[in-house]
Amino acid sequence: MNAGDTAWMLTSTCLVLLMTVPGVALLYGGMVGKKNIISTITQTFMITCLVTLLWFIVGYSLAFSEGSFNTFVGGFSNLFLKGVGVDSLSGTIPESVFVVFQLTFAIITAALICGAVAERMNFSALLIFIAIWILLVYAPICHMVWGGGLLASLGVLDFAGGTVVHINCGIAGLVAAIVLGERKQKSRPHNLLLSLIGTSLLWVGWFGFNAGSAVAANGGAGMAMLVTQIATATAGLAWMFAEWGFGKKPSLLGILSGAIAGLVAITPAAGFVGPVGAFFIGLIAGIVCYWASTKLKNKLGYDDSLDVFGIHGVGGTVGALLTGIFAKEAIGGAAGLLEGNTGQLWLQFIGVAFTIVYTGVFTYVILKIVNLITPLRATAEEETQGLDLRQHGEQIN
Amino acid sequence: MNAGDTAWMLTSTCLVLLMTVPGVALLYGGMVGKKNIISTITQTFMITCLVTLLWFIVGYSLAFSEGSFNTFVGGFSNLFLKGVGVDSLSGTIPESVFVVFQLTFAIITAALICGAVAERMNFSALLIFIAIWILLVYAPICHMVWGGGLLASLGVLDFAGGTVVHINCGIAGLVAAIVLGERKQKSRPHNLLLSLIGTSLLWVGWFGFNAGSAVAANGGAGMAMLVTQIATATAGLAWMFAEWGFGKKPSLLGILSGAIAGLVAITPAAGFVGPVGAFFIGLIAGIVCYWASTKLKNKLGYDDSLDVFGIHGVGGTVGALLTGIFAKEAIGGAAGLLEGNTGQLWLQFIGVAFTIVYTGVFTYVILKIVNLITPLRATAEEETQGLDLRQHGEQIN
Amino acid sequence: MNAGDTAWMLTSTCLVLLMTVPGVALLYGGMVGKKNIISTITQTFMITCLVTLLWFIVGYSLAFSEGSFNTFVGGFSNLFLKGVGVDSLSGTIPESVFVVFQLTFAIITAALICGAVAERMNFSALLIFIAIWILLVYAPICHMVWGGGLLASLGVLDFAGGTVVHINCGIAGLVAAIVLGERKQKSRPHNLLLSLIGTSLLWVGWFGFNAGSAVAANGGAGMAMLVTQIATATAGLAWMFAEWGFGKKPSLLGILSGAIAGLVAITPAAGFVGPVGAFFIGLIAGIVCYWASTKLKNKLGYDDSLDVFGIHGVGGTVGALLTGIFAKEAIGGAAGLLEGNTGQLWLQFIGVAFTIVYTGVFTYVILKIVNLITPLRATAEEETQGLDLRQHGEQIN
Amino acid sequence: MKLVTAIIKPQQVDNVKEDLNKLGIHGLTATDVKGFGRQKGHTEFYRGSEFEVAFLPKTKLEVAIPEEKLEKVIETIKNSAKTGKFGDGKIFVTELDQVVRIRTGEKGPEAI
Amino acid sequence: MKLVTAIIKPQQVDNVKEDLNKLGIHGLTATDVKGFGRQKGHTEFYRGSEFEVAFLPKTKLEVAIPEEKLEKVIETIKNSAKTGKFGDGKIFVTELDQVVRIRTGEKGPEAI
Amino acid sequence: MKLVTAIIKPQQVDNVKEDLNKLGIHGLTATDVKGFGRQKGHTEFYRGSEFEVAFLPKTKLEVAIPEEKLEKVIETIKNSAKTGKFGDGKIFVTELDQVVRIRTGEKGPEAI
Ligand SMILES: Nc1ncnc2c1ncn2[C@@H]1O[C@H](COP(=O)(O)OP(=O)(O)O)[C@@H](O)[C@H]1O
Ligand SMILES: Nc1ncnc2c1ncn2[C@@H]1O[C@H](COP(=O)(O)OP(=O)(O)O)[C@@H](O)[C@H]1O
Ligand SMILES: Nc1ncnc2c1ncn2[C@@H]1O[C@H](COP(=O)(O)OP(=O)(O)O)[C@@H](O)[C@H]1O
Repeated sequence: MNAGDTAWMLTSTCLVLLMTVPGVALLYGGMVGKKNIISTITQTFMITCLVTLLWFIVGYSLAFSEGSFNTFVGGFSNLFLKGVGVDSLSGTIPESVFVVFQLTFAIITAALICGAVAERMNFSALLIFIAIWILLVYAPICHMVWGGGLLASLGVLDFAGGTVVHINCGIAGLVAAIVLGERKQKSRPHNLLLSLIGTSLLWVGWFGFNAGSAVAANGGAGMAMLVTQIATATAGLAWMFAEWGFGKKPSLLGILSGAIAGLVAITPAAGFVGPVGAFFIGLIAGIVCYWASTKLKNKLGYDDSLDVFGIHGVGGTVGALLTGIFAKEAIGGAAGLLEGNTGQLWLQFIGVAFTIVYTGVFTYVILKIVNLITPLRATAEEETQGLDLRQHGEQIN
Repeated sequence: MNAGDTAWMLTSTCLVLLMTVPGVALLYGGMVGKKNIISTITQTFMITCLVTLLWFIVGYSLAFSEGSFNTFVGGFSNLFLKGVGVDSLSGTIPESVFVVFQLTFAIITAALICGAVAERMNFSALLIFIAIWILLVYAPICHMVWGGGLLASLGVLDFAGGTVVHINCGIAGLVAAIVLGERKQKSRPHNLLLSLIGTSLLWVGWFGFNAGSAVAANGGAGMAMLVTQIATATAGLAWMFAEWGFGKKPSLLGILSGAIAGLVAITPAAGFVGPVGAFFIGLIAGIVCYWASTKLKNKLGYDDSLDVFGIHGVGGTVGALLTGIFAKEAIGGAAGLLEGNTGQLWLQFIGVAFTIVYTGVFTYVILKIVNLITPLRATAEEETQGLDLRQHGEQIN
Repeated sequence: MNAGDTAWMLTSTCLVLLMTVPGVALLYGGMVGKKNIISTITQTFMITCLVTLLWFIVGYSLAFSEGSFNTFVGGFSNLFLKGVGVDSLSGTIPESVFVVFQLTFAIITAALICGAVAERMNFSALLIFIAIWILLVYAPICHMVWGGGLLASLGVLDFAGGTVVHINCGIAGLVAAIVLGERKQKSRPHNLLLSLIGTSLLWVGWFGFNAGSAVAANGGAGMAMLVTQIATATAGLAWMFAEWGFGKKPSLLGILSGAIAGLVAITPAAGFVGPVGAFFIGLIAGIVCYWASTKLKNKLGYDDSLDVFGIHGVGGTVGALLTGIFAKEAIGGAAGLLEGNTGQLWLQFIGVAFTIVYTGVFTYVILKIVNLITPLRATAEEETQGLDLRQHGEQIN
Repeated sequence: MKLVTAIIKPQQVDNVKEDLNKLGIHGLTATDVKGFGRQKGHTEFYRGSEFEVAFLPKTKLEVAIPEEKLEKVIETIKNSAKTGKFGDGKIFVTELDQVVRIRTGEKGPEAI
Repeated sequence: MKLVTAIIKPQQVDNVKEDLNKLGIHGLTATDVKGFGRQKGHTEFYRGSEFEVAFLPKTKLEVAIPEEKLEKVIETIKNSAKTGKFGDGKIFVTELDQVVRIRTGEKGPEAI
Repeated sequence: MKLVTAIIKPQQVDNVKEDLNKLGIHGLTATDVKGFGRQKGHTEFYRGSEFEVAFLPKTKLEVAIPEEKLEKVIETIKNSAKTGKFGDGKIFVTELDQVVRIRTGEKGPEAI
């Protein structure tokens, strides 16, 4: 065990948890209408608790233990975290830390989905949906990428969760938004200041996410931090200038959205590219996600309330593919297209496609099943009066 | 000196400070009425400053130096932090870090008390009360549990402050609430979104609190983090389902309160129990604190504005006792009832009882003395118009 | 490379970034009128992105590489961070971490300036101004103090940025406030609760700033944390009691302002003084900054909207000079006046004076040039209707 | 001239505004108010405490109109504000002695 | 019919509402307003700046009533809103030409 | 007695208040309202969505005055609220049957 690495991983875990509560809660809470704030943040908090409990019971085991169907999913040997003791190690750090660190990734993935169905999903349906989704979608994908399953063995690169976290939640969100249908009325973001706090915490927390994914306090972690910073800033400015250039005012929501797009896109690449690669990834992600969230969405007409697909789905895809282009051997041991390795881009494409199909199909089926148990959507009246009062009995005064 | 341990303890100190400012300030600020927000958060911030100053002058010395009445309290050899130099060590970390780390515990304990007297206590009386209380109650209890005094030598287990912090502030709050009497009017929580931020920061900060109490970046810290996460999530869900089950809606304040109850209850146990023990501690704490804060309080009729007793007092007691039940030798070196050691539960009971009596009596006496100097309670008119405007000359617009 | 040091520096970087987003954004956002909140926080966020991009392109190189005019500024050998690889070290930590750590200092310095021109500066002018200012003012001063340039070689002490960050932004703010002229109407702080969150994050983040400036997880870092805590708390109380003593009520904004003044003043001293020195630095800074921000400002009549000069400029100067008085050889290897070394105070004075003149002159010239490109000030109508709506097309509802 | 004051459900405001526009009414003033009436409020629970919320959010619309449009305006508001459930609100009509447009100083019906 | 408008201290609202209920008045509309009058405001200090706050928070209650209840309603409000200190507020009475209940279309006194 | 209701731009409130004070009017009530009229609103964009903001922030001032001051008050408000741009607002005058000062029970003009 290395105390320095452990110190950093304990810290990273705190940072990633901070991304969800209060990070995502505030980002989302600031963008909904006033009568749905409590609902939005309660969903995030409930998911944080729920996913923790499931991870303890069986999720960690499904994602990271060895099982009989190891290509797709882990086994049951760590049920109730059996076997995780004070002295168990995972590399140079205690396994207990690894368990919680990984848990925080599962939490944020689930929490992000809520953005797509905000202001209209029924609380109990969400609870059941997330519980099933974590076990049938998140845990297997996580296993396939990081737990020694299919995609890992193919050589797909995903440093910190471009596929596992972002494409995963982006597609799940898109499917859920389509299944639930449009909101009766879209509301102006009630208080973007909350979204500023949320985005800031995401940014800072993402250092735990990306640099933490080095699972060590070393140069790899440092470089991951550096490229994260560059991509984020570039994407923020790219979105802002895109907006400005297209005749709109440079908005707060714009620059925040751009920064998040940058964070998302650099995620799979963080351990593989250098500063210049990061700059281009940020630039491209900022512009593409701007286009996806403002033009594409309107063209296709789905109501992804808070652009989970437009930012996480699209940004994650952009990042995963660009990893195959900008990866530098000297940094992460894998070469990309620019260093002459065409194969990696193809592998990245396979990783993306697989995740999209797997998640898309499973999410759809799970939603349909949940709908048999309890309606997915809040009643029209609840939606009109606001979910805060009707589903949680509380209001922001 | 170990750099890895030091890194983690520097970080933990940041985390625990974050729990109070802005954590507790926001948790409390969101639950009071609009006209008392400034007052509530100013109290927290003032206490942070005041306790720091006192700790520097004499508090640290009383808690951690050797004194002639070592069973109960430390001595004066570290007045003004004399002797704390760049090279002084405390275990594997610099003593300077230990001083601030411990200080943040004193701060939060004092800050939590304010919740019980919110919306009605006179600012100058609070200032004087806290100053005396820190020296006459906190420092001795801290010394007795962690500074080598009475309770430590008996073998009472308190990993991160179930007695020192939570029972201590819970009882002090209860006594203060009773001495001050009921508010003229109870107000609806003004903005629970603030409480969400506060609770989230408490949760994340608590990793510094509990895992930091290992005073090292090792497997013990990792396990403390893991069990904290499990107990918190479980308690949050337990409160939510209890509320839901009793015919109310699943509320944000409910799940937040449950999570805090879980954090409190796992505190004394964090270094001694495993994941399964943590699950049960969370489950029991969530339900018992729900009952204490919604039923018991109404039955007994005291006005503990923000449930300092119902959550910290009760949760701390539950946790301290359950530590005696679920402690596992393999984890913290001490066995509990389930491993056949009946004695520990009895010791835990003694620790709880001693703290309740000591704190209760001293708090009462101190309050009575302060009342001779300046009225404990704001005037009726101040209370009606709001303490913000009347005691601080400021308003939230 | 030392993993423990690296862990702490990764963490410190997170902490310092947190100081700006959301720290400074919230501190400032809470103090402006409602119609300028979005504008204020967008400025902070934009600056965070912009300075990052510039730092990557040329800023880091200008500040820290060797150049032909090394006395004043670095060279171009690290353009686009060329040469910063996974294995490059800076002392005991990866250079990548050092790059981002230092970047966060540049970011906060630029972000702080906005407070002086809040509620009236034109967004595009600010963008251009900051871009030039970072390269012509920040990078050189940073180089002269920390990059081996002039002031460093003279022996001026500045542990964590008294001159580089605080005097620098304070003077730039003052000059900008004067050049831009008074606001048409001053507004009551809209929501001090935001300022509380901001100040709290500054406080916690400042541990990364000051203790991180030890660039190691050791006793030096620990002592820096300890003295930071003491000075901050003392200054907070000093301001509060000063205000109270002068017949006003003890206000939230007062105690917050005092705490920030203390943080600022201890910054240059953090690695050189002990607890008792910190106490006096806090005490003096709290009182002097109170006087500067409430009396001096009114006497001189400039409209420094959020007291960047009164707190950062004055506090930084007080701290830089007092470092020359309270420095203790046993702590940082340099003796101050109280240990009989009169020369240090003189050196500190030179450092202060040089920075004031350099920054003052350059800031003035840059502003005049920017004004030729685009008006520095928003139009009267924009100011009346609020910059939120007019410059960013958004509102807080 | 008459002042028509309608207290309606907030979600009906856009409806009413558009229908009035069609009538050629191009000015009105809206205020967030809280109403108490037959439509029942609700109870909120925060930990052990119960809070009865008797007042419900409503919007008050004020429209100054020339006498001759009165019947049409009342009819329009009634139709476009109606949901058929308790709490749809009321319309009050009062006499206006005088109306002045501040910008131009015009008085009477042309000031509306 | 009459419209009784009372500008009162916010803390008296529940009082007034209950007493009106006892009179058989089951509908009213409340608005947060800011009042300026004999009751003096205060000065707030934020660092070096002084801000005079002249307007104080008040609540405006509007109650439409049939003519015959007028005296009783005025009496009731006067008593239950009174604290005896400056700033207790005013009651204004105006004539209502017409009242319409939107839900049912009822007009006149039965619409109240 | 008359009730003068002026809907004006928020930034003109202090102006009007001071000028009315000079006229010897020492009481008034202000409400934040949203106005719709000739002055055009604006469109806000949040990512791909457009939101038309038709209602603009205005302040409603209500002043009860004795009949004889009516002309002066109207004149004063007109002058001090005017900026000359669209959206300056309106003044409405209605008859007040009765005014009561709650604190003292005074009625009629002396209650104002
Ligand atoms: N007598 C009244 N005076 C003033 N406002 C009233 C009166 N009665 C009702 N209102 C307003 O009208 C709203 C709707 O009235 P309510 O009795 O709930 O439903 P409905 O009009 O459908 O019978 C109330 O919320 C209140 O704002
Ligand atoms: N002439 C007036 N027109 C409209 N509202 C008034 C007038 N005078 C007073 N008010 C309202 O009544 C409130 C109380 O009036 P004030 O003069 O402070 O006390 P009091 O009514 O006890 O003499 C004021 O805050 C204001 O809202
Ligand atoms: N017919 C009306 N009834 C009620 N309020 C009106 C009416 N017409 C205008 N207003 C109010 O007056 C404000 C200013 O009116 P507007 O037509 O924009 O400008 P102007 O008065 O300068 O022509 C509006 O925002 C609205 O609040």
